[in-house]
Amino acid sequence: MVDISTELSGIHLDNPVIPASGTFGYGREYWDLYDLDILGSISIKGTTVEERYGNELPRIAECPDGLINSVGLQNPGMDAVIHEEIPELAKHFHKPLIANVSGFSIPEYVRLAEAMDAVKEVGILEVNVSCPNVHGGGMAFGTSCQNVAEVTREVKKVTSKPVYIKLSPNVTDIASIAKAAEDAGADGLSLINTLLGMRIDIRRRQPVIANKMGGFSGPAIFPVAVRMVYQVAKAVKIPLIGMGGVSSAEDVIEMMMAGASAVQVGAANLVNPFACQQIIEDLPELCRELKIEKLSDVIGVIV
Amino acid sequence: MVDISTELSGIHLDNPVIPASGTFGYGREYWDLYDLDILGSISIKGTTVEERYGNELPRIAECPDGLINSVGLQNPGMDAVIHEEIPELAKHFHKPLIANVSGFSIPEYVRLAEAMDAVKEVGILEVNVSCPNVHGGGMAFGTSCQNVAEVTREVKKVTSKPVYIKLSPNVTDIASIAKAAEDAGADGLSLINTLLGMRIDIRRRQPVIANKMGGFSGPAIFPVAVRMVYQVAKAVKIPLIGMGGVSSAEDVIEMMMAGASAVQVGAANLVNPFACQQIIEDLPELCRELKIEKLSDVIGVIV
Amino acid sequence: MKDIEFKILENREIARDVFRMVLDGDTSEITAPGQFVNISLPGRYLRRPISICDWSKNKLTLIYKVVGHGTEDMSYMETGEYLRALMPLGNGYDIAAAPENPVVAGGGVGVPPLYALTRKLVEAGKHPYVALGFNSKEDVFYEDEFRALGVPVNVATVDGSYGKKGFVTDLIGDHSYAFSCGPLPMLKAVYSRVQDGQFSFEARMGCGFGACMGCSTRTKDGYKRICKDGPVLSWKEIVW
Amino acid sequence: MKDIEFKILENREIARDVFRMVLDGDTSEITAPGQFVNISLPGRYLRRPISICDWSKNKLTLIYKVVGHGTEDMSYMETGEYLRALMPLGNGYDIAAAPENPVVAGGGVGVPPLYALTRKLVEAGKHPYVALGFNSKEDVFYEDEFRALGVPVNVATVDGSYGKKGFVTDLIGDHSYAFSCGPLPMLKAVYSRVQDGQFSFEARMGCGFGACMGCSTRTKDGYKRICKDGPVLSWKEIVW
Ligand SMILES: Cc1cc2nc3c(=O)[nH]c(=O)nc-3n(C[C@H](O)[C@H](O)[C@H](O)COP(=O)(O)OP(=O)(O)OC[C@H]3O[C@@H](n4cnc5c(N)ncnc54)[C@H](O)[C@@H]3O)c2cc1C
Ligand SMILES: Cc1cc2nc3c(=O)[nH]c(=O)nc-3n(C[C@H](O)[C@H](O)[C@H](O)COP(=O)(O)OP(=O)(O)OC[C@H]3O[C@@H](n4cnc5c(N)ncnc54)[C@H](O)[C@@H]3O)c2cc1C
Ligand SMILES: Cc1cc2nc3c(=O)[nH]c(=O)nc-3n(C[C@H](O)[C@H](O)[C@H](O)COP(=O)(O)O)c2cc1C
Ligand SMILES: Cc1cc2nc3c(=O)[nH]c(=O)nc-3n(C[C@H](O)[C@H](O)[C@H](O)COP(=O)(O)O)c2cc1C
Ligand code: FES
Ligand code: FES
Repeated sequence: MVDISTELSGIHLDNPVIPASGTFGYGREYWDLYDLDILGSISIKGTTVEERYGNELPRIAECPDGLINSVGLQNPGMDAVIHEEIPELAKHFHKPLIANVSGFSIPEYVRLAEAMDAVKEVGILEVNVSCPNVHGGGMAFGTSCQNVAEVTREVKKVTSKPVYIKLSPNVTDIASIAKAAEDAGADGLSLINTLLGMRIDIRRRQPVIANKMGGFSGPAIFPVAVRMVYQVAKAVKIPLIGMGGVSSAEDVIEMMMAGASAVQVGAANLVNPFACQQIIEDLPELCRELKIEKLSDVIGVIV
Repeated sequence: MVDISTELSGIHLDNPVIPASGTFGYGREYWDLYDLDILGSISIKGTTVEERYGNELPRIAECPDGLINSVGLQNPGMDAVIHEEIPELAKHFHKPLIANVSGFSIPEYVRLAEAMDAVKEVGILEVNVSCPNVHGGGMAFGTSCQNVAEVTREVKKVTSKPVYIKLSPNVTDIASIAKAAEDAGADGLSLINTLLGMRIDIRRRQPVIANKMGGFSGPAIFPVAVRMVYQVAKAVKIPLIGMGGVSSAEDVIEMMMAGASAVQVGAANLVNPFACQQIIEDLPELCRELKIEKLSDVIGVIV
Repeated sequence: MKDIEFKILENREIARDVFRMVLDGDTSEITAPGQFVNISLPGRYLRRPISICDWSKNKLTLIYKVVGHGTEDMSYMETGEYLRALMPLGNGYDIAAAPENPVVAGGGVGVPPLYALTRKLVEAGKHPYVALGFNSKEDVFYEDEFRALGVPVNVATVDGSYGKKGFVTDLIGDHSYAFSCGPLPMLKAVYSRVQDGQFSFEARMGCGFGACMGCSTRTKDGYKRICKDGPVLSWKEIVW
Repeated sequence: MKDIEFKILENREIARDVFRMVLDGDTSEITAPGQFVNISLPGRYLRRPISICDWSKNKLTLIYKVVGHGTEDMSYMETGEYLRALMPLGNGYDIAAAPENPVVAGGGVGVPPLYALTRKLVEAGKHPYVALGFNSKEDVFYEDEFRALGVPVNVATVDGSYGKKGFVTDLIGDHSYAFSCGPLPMLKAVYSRVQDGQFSFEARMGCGFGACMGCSTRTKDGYKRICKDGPVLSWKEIVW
C-alpha cells in the first residue's frame, strides 16, 4: 500500500492534491461531479472584505498551453463567504479548508484574518499578496520584502490558524521574499500565483482582455513554478504548497521533489473539471511505478 | 503590394524577422536550407571574449510548448567569431548582422564592443546582460538598473554602432530597467531573454539538466514576452526588438502591435529549421488579410 | 454535465466557412434548446463553446463558423474521428415562458440554437415566426430546415443578395416576445423592438461550467455567468 | 536535411515495449547507417531522435522502445497515419574505415542502427561478427533478421533467460575493431576491450541538426555535437 498522505503545519492531508484558489469557486460547480472528500483540501476563491464584481469582460485569453485571466477577485465578500458559501461547502467537504484572502490594505488583511480565524472549517489561511489583477491592490504587497513581512506579522497577530503567504512569481528574487515572510512568522508559503501576461487580438487591434494584462497560468508556467518552488525550498524551512501548471500525477511528484509538501491544481480544473479526481486516482499507481512507498518522503529530494 | 519592411536605428530591414541569438549559430546549419538573404537580419550566437565550452550535458529539457536550455554560451571566442565565423556567414548573408555579445565584467563588455565595432558586417551590437546560464555572469548585470546603465554607458563610449541592450525577463519591473538603459544611451532594446526555469526527472530524481536550472523559451513564454514588450514600449522611446516564443507570422504582428520594431525567432528554429522562411513567406498574405499596407504602421498600435 | 466522447458522423461545409457537424454520442442530459457544448481540441488549451443546433437520442448536430484556429481545426476533422465535449452547459431557452406567437430572430452563427428551439416550440403547440439574417447569399444556411418544421421563415441579407435587403429587425417589426441569438448589435436591435423575450449571449470562457467567473456579466439581478446562469438571459434583466 | 512527411506502413510491438515502425517516404538523402531521424509529434515541443534501422527506396524502418510520453504517443499511431521527421541527421558509421572482420556490438535499443550497418558491411564484402545484448528474453529482437544477413550472431541476456548469461562484452572478448551502439556502460565496456572502432552516442537534443549546441560534448579533438559531428565518434577521440 502506497501512502500518499502529506502534512501542512500539523494538518494531515489524505493526499497532496488541492484545487487552487479561483478555479474551484466554493465547490458548487464540482460537488455534483465527484465526491469532494477525495481531495486533500480545497483552496476557496479569493475572498475580500467587500463583495467585488471584478474586472470588465473579456476576462479570458487563450495562450499556448495556458490562459490569461483577469477575473479581478470577483467574490461575494467575506460575510457571505463565511455565512453562506463555507457552510454549504462544508456539507460536501468534511476536511479543513484553505481560506484564500486578499486585502487592499493591511487593515483589510487583518479583518479578513480575524474573520476567518473564527471559522471552524478553515484549517489554513492563505494570504494572497500577489494577485496581478487588481490595480493598486495585491501586486504592490507581493513584490517587496518589507510589505510581505508586514502583512505577515499583522495577520499572525490576529489568528492562531497556520498562515500561508501566497507569493507572486513576478519578482527578481523570490527566495528573498519567501525568507522575509518566514522571518515575519509565516507558517508556510503558497507559490506561484499567476505570471503577468498579455495577448493581443491582431484583428481587432486590441488587447484580448479588457484589463489589457492579466494572470497567466497553466502548463506553460510549470517550469517557472518548479524553479521557484525549488529556490524557495532551499531558502526557507517552512512547508510549501507548490502550484503553477500542475495537471497530472507526474507534475505533482515533480513539484514535491522540488520541495512542495502539497500541491494546488488551478487551470487544469477549468479545462478538465475532473482533473483533481484523475490525478488522485493516478497517484498511487505512479508511486508504485517510481518505487515511492511514502509520497511525503520525496518532498525536496532534489539537492 | 504590402510593405513588410521595418527599421532599427536607421538600418533598413527588408522584413522584421531575425533569428534569435543562440538558435542560429553563425548560420552554417541553415545556409544550405534556404537563402539567408530573405532574413531581416541575423543575431549571431552569443560571443564572449574567450572561447567557452559551456555547461555540462544534459543541457536541454523539454517543457509544455517550450524547452529549457543551459548551453552556457558555448562559442569559439571573439577572435574566431570575427575572423572565421562572420566572414563565412558574410558569404551567405549580405545585410547588416546583429552581434550578440556577453561579458563577465564591464571591461569584457568593452573589449567585445571595441572588437565588434571594427567589423563592417555588424550593423547592431546586441549586449546580452541577461543570460541566466552563466554563474556569476550576465544574470547579475541584467537585474539591476545601475549595472545595466553602467554597461550601456561604457559600451557606448567605444562604439559608434547602435547598441541594443538585451534584457532579462526575470525581474520585478522590466520597464524601469529599460528606462535605465535608455537614459544611459542605449539605441534600442532586445527583449526578452529566457525565463529561468527547471525540470526534474522524477524517475532519476535529478534535475533534467546538469546545471539544474536553465533558460526557458518557446511558445509557452509568448504571453510574458508580449506583456514585457508592451510595458517597455510604453516606458521608452527607443526601438525594441521583441522576442520570446514567436513562431508564426501572427506572432510577429502581435509582437509588433505590442511595440516591437522587429522580432527575433528563437526556439522555433530548433524544432522547425524552416521557421523563419515560413514566417517571412506568410507575412504579406497575413498583412493583406488584416488590411495592413505597411507593416511598420502597426508598431505599438496598442494603446 | 459530462465529458463525452463523440464520433463524427458528418462534417461538411453548408455555407461559406460554415460547417455542420453531426455527432454520435450520449445526448441524454440535454434539457433545453440553447444549451451548448464545450469542445476539447488537441493542441488548444481552452475548449470551444458551440451551441447545440439539434439533438436526438445519441445524435448531436452542431453548426459552426471557421473564425480562428480552433474552428479551423474542427473543419479538418473527418467522419469516424472522435471529439470530446463537456455537455450540456448553460440554461437554454425556457419554452414554457413563451406566448402563442413568439418571433424567433437569429443572425449568422446565432441561427443554429434557434433550430432546436423552433422545433421544440412547434412540438409544444406554439406558432413561432422565424426571421433569419445573414451578410450575404453565400452565408445563408438552414432556411429550408426551418421551413420543414412548418413555420413561416423570412430571410434578410445585409447586401440584399438574397431575401430581403437589410437586417433581421427589418423582418420582424415590433413584437411582444422574441427568442434571439446573434451578434451583439443584432441582439440590441431586437431587444429595443420587443416587450419581452429571451436572448442568448456569448463571452470568452475559461471553464464554461461556472467555476472561474471568466464570463460574469452584470445584469439587473446581479452578476450572472454567461456559461452557467446563461447563455440565455431574459429581456428584463439585461443591461447593455 | 529535409523535413519529410512519411506514411506509416506498419507499427507493431516486436519485443517488450519495443516497436518496429515501417514508413513510406523519401529516403534518398540517407548516406550512411547510424544516421538518425528527428520525429515531430503533435503536442510535444521537441522532436524525438530515433536511429535509422534500415532503409531502401522510399522505405524507412525504425525500431523504438517506449520509455516516455513521446515514444508512447508513437506506439499508438496506426497504419495510414502520417508522421514528420527531419532527416537524415548525423554522420553515421564509416564503413570504409572498417577492417575485414569487425565486431558489431549492440545493446537494447542500441541494436537498431547496427542492422543497416551490418547489411552494408556485408554488401561491402566484409565479415562482421554480431554480438547483441538484452536484459531478458522478452527484450530480444532482430536476432533472426541479423542472421538472415548471413553473419554469425550471438545473443546475451543479463538474466540468462536467453542466449548466454551476461553482457555483450562476454560475447566478444578482446577485438581489434568494433562498431557499437547501446547504453553508456556497455559502450565503455566495449571501448575498453578494443583497439579501435566507432561508437554511437546519445544526448538530449534541442535541434538535432547542429544549431543549438545543446548536445555538445568534449572529445580529444575539441567539442563535438552529438547530433551533427556524431552520433558516431571514433575510438580515438572519445573521452569518458
Ligand atoms: C455559448 C456560446 C455558444 C456559441 N455557439 C456557437 C455556434 O453555435 N456556432 C458558432 O460558429 N460559434 C458559436 N460560438 C462562438 C464560438 O465559440 C467561437 O467562434 C469559437 O470559440 C472561436 O474559436 P477559434 O478557435 O476558431 O477562434 P480563436 O479566435 O482562435 O479562439 C481564441 C479563443 O477565443 C475564444 N473565442 C473566440 N471567439 C469567441 C466567441 N465569439 N465567443 C466565445 N469565445 C470566443 C475561443 O473559444 C478561444 O478560447 C458560441 C459562443 C458561445 C460563448
Ligand atoms: C541519436 C539518437 C538515436 C536514438 N535512436 C534510438 C532508437 O533507434 N531507438 C530508440 O528506442 N531510442 C533511440 N534513441 C533514444 C530516444 O531518442 C529516446 O528514447 C526518446 O527521445 C524518448 O522520448 P520520450 O518522449 O518517450 O521520453 P521522455 O522522457 O518523455 O522525453 C522527454 C525529452 O527527453 C528526451 N530524451 C529522453 N530520453 C532520451 C535519450 N535516451 N536520448 C535522447 N533524448 C532523450 C526526449 O527526446 C524528449 O525531448 C536515440 C537517441 C539519440 C540521441
Ligand atoms: C481563473 C483564475 C482565478 C484565480 N483566482 C485566484 C484568487 O482569487 N486568489 C488567488 O490567490 N489565486 C487565484 N488564481 C491563481 C491560482 O490559484 C494559481 O495560483 C495559478 O493559477 C497557478 O496555478 P495553475 O497554473 O495551476 O492555474 C486564479 C487563477 C485562475 C486561472
Ligand atoms: C539554445 C538557446 C541558446 C541561446 N543562446 C543565447 C545567447 O547566446 N545569447 C542570447 O542573448 N540569447 C540566447 N538565447 C535566448 C534567445 O536568443 C531568446 O532571447 C529566447 O530564447 C527567447 O526567444 P524564443 O522563445 O523564441 O526562443 C538562447 C536561446 C536558446 C533556446
Ligand atoms: S467561463 Fe468559467 S464561469 Fe463562465
Ligand atoms: S541538438 Fe542542437 S546542436 Fe545538437
